[in-house]
Amino acid sequence: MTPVPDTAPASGQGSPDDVLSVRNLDVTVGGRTLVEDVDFTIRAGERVGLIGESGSGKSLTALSVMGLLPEGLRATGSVRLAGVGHDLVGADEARMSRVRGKEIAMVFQEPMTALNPTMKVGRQIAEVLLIHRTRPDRASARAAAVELLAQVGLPDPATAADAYPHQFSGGQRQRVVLAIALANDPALLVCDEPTTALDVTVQARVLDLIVRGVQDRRSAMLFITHDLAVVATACERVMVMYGGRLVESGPVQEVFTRPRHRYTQGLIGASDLTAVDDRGRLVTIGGSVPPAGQFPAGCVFRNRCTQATEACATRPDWISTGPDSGYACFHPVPESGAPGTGTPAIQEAGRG
Amino acid sequence: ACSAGSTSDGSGGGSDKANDSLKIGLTAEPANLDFTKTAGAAVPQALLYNVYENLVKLDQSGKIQPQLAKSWSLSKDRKTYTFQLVKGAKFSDGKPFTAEDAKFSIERITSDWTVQLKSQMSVVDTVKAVSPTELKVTLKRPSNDWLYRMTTRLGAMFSRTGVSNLATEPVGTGPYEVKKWNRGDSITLARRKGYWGREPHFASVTLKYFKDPTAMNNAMLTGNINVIGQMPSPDALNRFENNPKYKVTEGSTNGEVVLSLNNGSGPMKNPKARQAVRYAIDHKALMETCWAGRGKLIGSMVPPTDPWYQDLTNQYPYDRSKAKKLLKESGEAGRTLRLRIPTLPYATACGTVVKSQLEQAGFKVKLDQLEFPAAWLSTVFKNADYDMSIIGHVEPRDMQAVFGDKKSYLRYDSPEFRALLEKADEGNQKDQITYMREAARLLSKDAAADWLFLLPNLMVADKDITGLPKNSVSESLDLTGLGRS
Amino acid sequence: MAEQPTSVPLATPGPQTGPANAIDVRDVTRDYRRPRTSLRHPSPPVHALRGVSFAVPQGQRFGIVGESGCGKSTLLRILAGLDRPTSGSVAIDGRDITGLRERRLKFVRERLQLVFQDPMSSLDPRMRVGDIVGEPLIAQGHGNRRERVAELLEAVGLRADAADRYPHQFSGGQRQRISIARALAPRPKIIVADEPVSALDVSVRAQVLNLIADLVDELSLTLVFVSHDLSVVRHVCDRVAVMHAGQIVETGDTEQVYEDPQHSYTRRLIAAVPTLGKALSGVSAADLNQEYRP
Amino acid sequence: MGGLIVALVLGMALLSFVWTPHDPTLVNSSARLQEPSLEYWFGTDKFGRDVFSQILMGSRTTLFVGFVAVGVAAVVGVPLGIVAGMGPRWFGELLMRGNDMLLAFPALLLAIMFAAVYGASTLVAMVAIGIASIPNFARLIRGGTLQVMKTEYVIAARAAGRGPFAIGLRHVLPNVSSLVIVQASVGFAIAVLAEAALSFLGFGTPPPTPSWGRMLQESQELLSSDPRLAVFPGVAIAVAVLGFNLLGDGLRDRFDPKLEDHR
Amino acid sequence: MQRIAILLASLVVSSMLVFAFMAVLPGDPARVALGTSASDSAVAQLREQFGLDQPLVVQYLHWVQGLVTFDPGNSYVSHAQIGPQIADRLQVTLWLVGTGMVLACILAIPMGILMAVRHRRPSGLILSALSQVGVAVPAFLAGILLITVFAVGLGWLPANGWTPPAEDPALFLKQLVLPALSLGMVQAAMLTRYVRSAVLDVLREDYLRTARAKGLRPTQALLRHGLRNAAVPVVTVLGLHLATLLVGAVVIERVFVIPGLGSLLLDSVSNRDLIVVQDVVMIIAMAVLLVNFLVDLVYLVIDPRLRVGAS
Ligand SMILES: Nc1ncnc2c1ncn2[C@@H]1O[C@H](COP(=O)(O)OP(=O)(O)OP(=O)(O)O)[C@@H](O)[C@H]1O
Ligand SMILES: Nc1ncnc2c1ncn2[C@@H]1O[C@H](COP(=O)(O)OP(=O)(O)OP(=O)(O)O)[C@@H](O)[C@H]1O
Ligand SMILES: [Mg+2]
Ligand SMILES: [Mg+2]
Repeated sequence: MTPVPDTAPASGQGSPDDVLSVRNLDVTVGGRTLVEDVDFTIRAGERVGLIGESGSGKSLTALSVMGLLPEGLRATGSVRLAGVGHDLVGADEARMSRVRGKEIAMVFQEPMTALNPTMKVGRQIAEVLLIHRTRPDRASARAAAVELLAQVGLPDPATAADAYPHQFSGGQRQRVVLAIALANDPALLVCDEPTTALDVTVQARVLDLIVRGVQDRRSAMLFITHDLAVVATACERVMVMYGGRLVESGPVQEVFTRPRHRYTQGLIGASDLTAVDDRGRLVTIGGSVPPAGQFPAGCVFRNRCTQATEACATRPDWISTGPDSGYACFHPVPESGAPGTGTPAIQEAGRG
Repeated sequence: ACSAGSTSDGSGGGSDKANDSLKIGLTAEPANLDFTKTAGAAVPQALLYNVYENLVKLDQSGKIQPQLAKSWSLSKDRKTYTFQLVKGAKFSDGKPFTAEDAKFSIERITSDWTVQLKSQMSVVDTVKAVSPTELKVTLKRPSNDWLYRMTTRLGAMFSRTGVSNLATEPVGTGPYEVKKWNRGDSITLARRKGYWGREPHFASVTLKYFKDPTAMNNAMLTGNINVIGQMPSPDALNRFENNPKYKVTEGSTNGEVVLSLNNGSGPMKNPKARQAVRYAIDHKALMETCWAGRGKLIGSMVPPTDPWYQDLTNQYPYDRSKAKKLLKESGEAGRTLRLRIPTLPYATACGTVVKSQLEQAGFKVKLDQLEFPAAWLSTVFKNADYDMSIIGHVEPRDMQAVFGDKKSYLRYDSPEFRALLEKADEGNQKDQITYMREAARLLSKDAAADWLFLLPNLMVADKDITGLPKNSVSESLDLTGLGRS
Repeated sequence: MAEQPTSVPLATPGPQTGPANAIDVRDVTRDYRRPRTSLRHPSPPVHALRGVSFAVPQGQRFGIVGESGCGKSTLLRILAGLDRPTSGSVAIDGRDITGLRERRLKFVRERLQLVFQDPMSSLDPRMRVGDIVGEPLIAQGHGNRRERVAELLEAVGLRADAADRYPHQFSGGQRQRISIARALAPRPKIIVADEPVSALDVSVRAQVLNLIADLVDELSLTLVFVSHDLSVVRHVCDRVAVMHAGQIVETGDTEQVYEDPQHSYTRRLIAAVPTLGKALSGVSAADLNQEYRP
Repeated sequence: MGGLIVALVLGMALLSFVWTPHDPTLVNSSARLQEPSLEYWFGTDKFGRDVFSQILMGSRTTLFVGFVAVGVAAVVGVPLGIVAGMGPRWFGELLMRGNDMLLAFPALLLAIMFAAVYGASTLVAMVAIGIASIPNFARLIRGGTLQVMKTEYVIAARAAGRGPFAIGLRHVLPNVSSLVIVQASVGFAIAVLAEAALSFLGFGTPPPTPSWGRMLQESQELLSSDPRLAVFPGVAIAVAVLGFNLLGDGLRDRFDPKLEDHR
Repeated sequence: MQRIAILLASLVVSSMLVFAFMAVLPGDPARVALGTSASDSAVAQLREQFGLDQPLVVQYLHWVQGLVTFDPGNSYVSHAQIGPQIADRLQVTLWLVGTGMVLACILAIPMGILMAVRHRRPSGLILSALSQVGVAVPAFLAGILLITVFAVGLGWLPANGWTPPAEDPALFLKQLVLPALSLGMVQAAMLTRYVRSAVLDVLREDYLRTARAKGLRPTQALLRHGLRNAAVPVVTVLGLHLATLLVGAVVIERVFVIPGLGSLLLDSVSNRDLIVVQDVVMIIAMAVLLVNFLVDLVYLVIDPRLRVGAS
């Protein structure tokens, strides 16, 4: 049942260039499986997006990598980070705390609540430098914090360092969070919907900063969003997730122009507001995401898929189509299929 | 064997007279120290005979003894008393005590006192200081009672220059003076230097006040106090009786616990109903239940320490069926009696029992608890807005005060009774006893009230404390005789 | 570009258009006072709206775009008679509603209804769906409630037995349908939607947008559609007003504004929108942001 | 768990209306201080009254106390909180300032003052405690109301043409009701404790009505010789308070929206 | 500052409330002071002496003047000066309540945190159950039990009584232990629950997750980022409780025979020493208002969002 790894050299622990390799990741809570058999690798300097509808398990995947799953949830499988001697899954807090904030950093969705409201932002940034002893003392850590604030484009960084989070707008706060995340030049930056709560202009700005931040540091990035356009803008590679499983992955150009999985095809269709049928209606995916644990067995998408057949009741194997790409579907979109053309695979929104 | 660093809780004093101290637990703290304007037993209990002295005092058996008067004589017409006063007595403000002070003190009662008791001095006609050591008091009519009253707070001798601040700074000739008053907690009396009489054993006596009986017992048990002056929870006595560290004394008091009946209005105006009440109450069981069987059943307003005491408990023996019959005959059976008791331990306990016993005899009783003193005093005592109440009348020889005045809260109005009292007061000592007995009998027969029992004088003390007054017959808690063995 | 979704003629907006306008907003300002923080100085007011004027003819789909905090919600509240402008006037179907008392606003309540952004918080969690949808009917004293509720639920694509369930038993998209059903209950002529799809997934968003479009067509409603997402407005609306800091900086036909923005702010806005197409043709994050830099 | 205990107390109170093994106020001098036996399940007190019967009857006092205190507090506090939350801002501020003022008179203080004026009685004490708990309710409910008023469903209801009264009744009240219920069960516990304290001080339930607090006070002097007398009412109080607290906690968890998601 | 104005206004209104309430107390203070048997003329004389014959407004102003100048005059009943008396009593009660509160905090804060951090583990549940039981025990019962065990039973500590610290520090401490403990333990049980829920709330906050993502261990994250934020609700509760404690101590004062403010209040109520009652109630009200004012200020220290003037 183990899908073929999406990286070509399937043997060993991957190439020396791999920053993150996730193998057979499962997340369970009291018997229910929320994330199942997730397998992927991110190389240095690579920006990988993770998309999917709400409830498909994107955040849980990210949190498993960080070792920050909420209480009660359990991850199994293996998550390895280059330069870290142990597996991140099942590592104790003491070990994880040495990795977090230094080797991996994370930017969360809600900039309004992600910062401690009672601490000056300068100190919050300096803290991450002091914890990992990247700066010897408070004074130098503070100087570094101001420098970081300047890098994320906050005007008057010295004053900003002495302000409290509530004195910033949402976009500015997200930039502070980004400054914290980038402070120790992490090998991997995980972003969970970092711009969803922001206005477009601010989003553009923050995106730019994130991308430049990781490029400058040659960090790897895992970028979660449900906005395909954002992924396409910020990432080189994309993974599509549904029902707790990866259903397709590949270079952005390829996946978004020639999706293979019916779910990917549906997502692309639904997000394209310019593609309408003759009655001026948008294309949609029928039905809705089932609650966790209630996805159908076999292909998780089959109850919403117009192409589903008997065969879909068994779990589709991962079909590798390239070093970094592949999909898991019995009835893939034919190679020639183009996006947004209202192929019969995509049904219209029904009324009633 | 007192060490220099004697523990401050006062128990390590031994018999070193120079600075031996004593702590006594009491229940009712005075509101102020001025008994000329403040009613209640708490002030004289603390101050009389200790801070203030009288011309004459009452001893343990109820006999009148000399104090500031060495001796006295009564004229033939029984109207003039001549007192020979001691020499060398001094007030705590340094002024010597003279007949002039005595005259001042007695005359001041009519002019300055505000408490109701002062009426007992209205028989005084003239007071004359014959010499610094001789005082002549002439009464308007012969009165047996007057000299007795001179042993109470009414006879306290004040300094002519020391009455400006009675509420906080009492000035007397006694062996102690008030050293410190921690309001809400304790009053400390200190032995005076240069007291004219025999110096008391204890250099200082602290009167500690406990509202909570259990707290007082605990204080005793943990050595925080040396004496419990009045035991408010007789049920707890066995803790001390079975313990060799303590001794327990039981004596008599003047405190008749009266089930007061409103003779003036309401269902209790009906004599038959009152009689029914008296029959309905099983006094023995009651005393057993609410005062652990301590005390004495007396059946009248006279304690055994008074010369005219007689046992009247047989006049209305407990008889529930008779009570029911009388109640029916009275026609008051259907009415609800308001038993309005003060918030005092014995009243609460007795009230519970009385209610239950009366109900078993067919009465309907509603129990109200009125906060003591303020609410009870104004509702029951002043306005007589009640049918029944329970209160301990602790003043000495108070039959006259409680029943001899038709305006008193019992509203007992009997000319016959009043005539008997008058005769008793004016006659010779033998007449007095005869008439007082007759009066008490009449009162009981009329069922003017029911006398539940006489409060016992229960004291607990460390084993080595001596000279504890067995009976409490005067208004004073006399500290002068206390010592340590 | 796909075809124009409607064929409603482009009415010329303007205060003078007369009674034909479903909505007429003239020079509306709204100041909020912050709580005083000092005894001596009153705190400076927040100018949420500063002189907004526009008109929406009957049957038009009118979009309003702008960033968070630019005053969109305030404007809608004033349109619905839920808030009063500090100055200026609002007319619904030619009737001035400014300064009317609550009791006199009945006709607004019948004619204009709202759909909100958050499909959870806009439905009372302790009411059954039937009661939620029927609420405007009770408030306006309509009879035959049960039937009408069933009819409405059907119209938005829900089963009639949904009426007996509670909102939390529905998915986000279904909740938004309930919200739309409620808005349609009193047979309004105007629907005002405040970011109705911003909280939804792309797949659900498409369903809800289709539903709104269908209903507007079928019932020939006037639609005021607020969003921060230009592409949504572009899909739904004929005309668009771009708001910035309490003012309308540009109004025009959607396509025209989109293709040829006049105001610099509009240009910035449009440039910052990421689209799949742009991205696939190589527009990077830096490019989106570049436009923003002065 | 909490519900179970509360049901037990409720059951005891109901039972006491139809049956107690003995008359709880009957003084029986011949049966003083009896150890527990078949006849007297919990023994007798120094008046020879049956302790078990008194505990049963006492549960009535306890519930009465809770109902009056919580009733007064809720009947005044809830509408006050809702009005303060729905009305104009200055009005709410004013009400809350008044509320703060009431906070300056803690329950026991108010109860003692009331008892001094109107005499000690359970009702008076409880009304006082109720009044003193008004701020708790009002504050909480105002907070809840402000939150509810910000929700879009209230705006929707206004847009639907609902008047303030209907909104208060149909939207605000049901949505703050969980707060009310939680606060009420906690208020019950507070009232029971306060009654015990007041009875202990002699300002609470006057004799002979059985009350756990007074039983405890009466048992005090016999504590060393007969701790049983203190144990029964003491445990009864603790269990009842525990029951109401647990009920409150349970309800809070039930109503907590954060936890609702996982149901 | 606006807050100070509100504080002052609250004080004025409270004083009016107190005065009005006392004015409706039945029972003529002068008569009560003199006892039931006093003559009418004596009563009238006393009324005049204390100004009770004057209009209420004048009495009120007079009273307020007394309060403001820290010279509330003399009691009707004891004739003693009220000021020093209240000062003494207040001192006693403050020691008691203060120590109780400190004890409560020392016990409750670590316990509450522990309970929150381990809220799913058996140790947390046991602590939680213990605190539930603790909350259910009336303070006076705890006091009685403590006395029975440690004073009467074991004889380690005095059962009751009070000695000012200046007089005999050792005895003072000995006598303070049990009452402060009985007050503190019950408070601690209650406080623990608030600390627990405040910490639990904070534990769910995003910024705590951020802190852990920075590389702080859960405990470090809680200590550095959580506690300060959890302090806001806890401080509120502390403020409110300090107020109730001032009065709640009355029961403890009764059990331990401590001459504090509470027993002065009870005594004065039963003696109808109205002016003292009035003053004590006012002092308590003032203390409560003041504490809440301070709590407001503490908020400002804890939570920068509440500070004004920030842009
Ligand atoms: N603590 C938890 N306990 C139980 N189920 C959980 C928990 N956290 C998340 N889930 C469930 O796991 C599934 C996946 O959640 P996840 O947060 O990863 O989704 P997502 O893809 O990030 O969605 P979104 O776009 O809404 O953030 C959801 O169905 C969610 O309900
Ligand atoms: N009740 C109020 N009191 C004070 N200021 C307010 C109030 N309501 C809104 N404002 C302010 O008015 C401005 C406009 O608010 P509005 O809610 O209309 O914005 P919006 O465009 O709808 O934003 P969003 O996209 O976030 O909903 C904001 O600066 C806001 O802070
Ligand atoms: Mg997520
Ligand atoms: Mg007598």
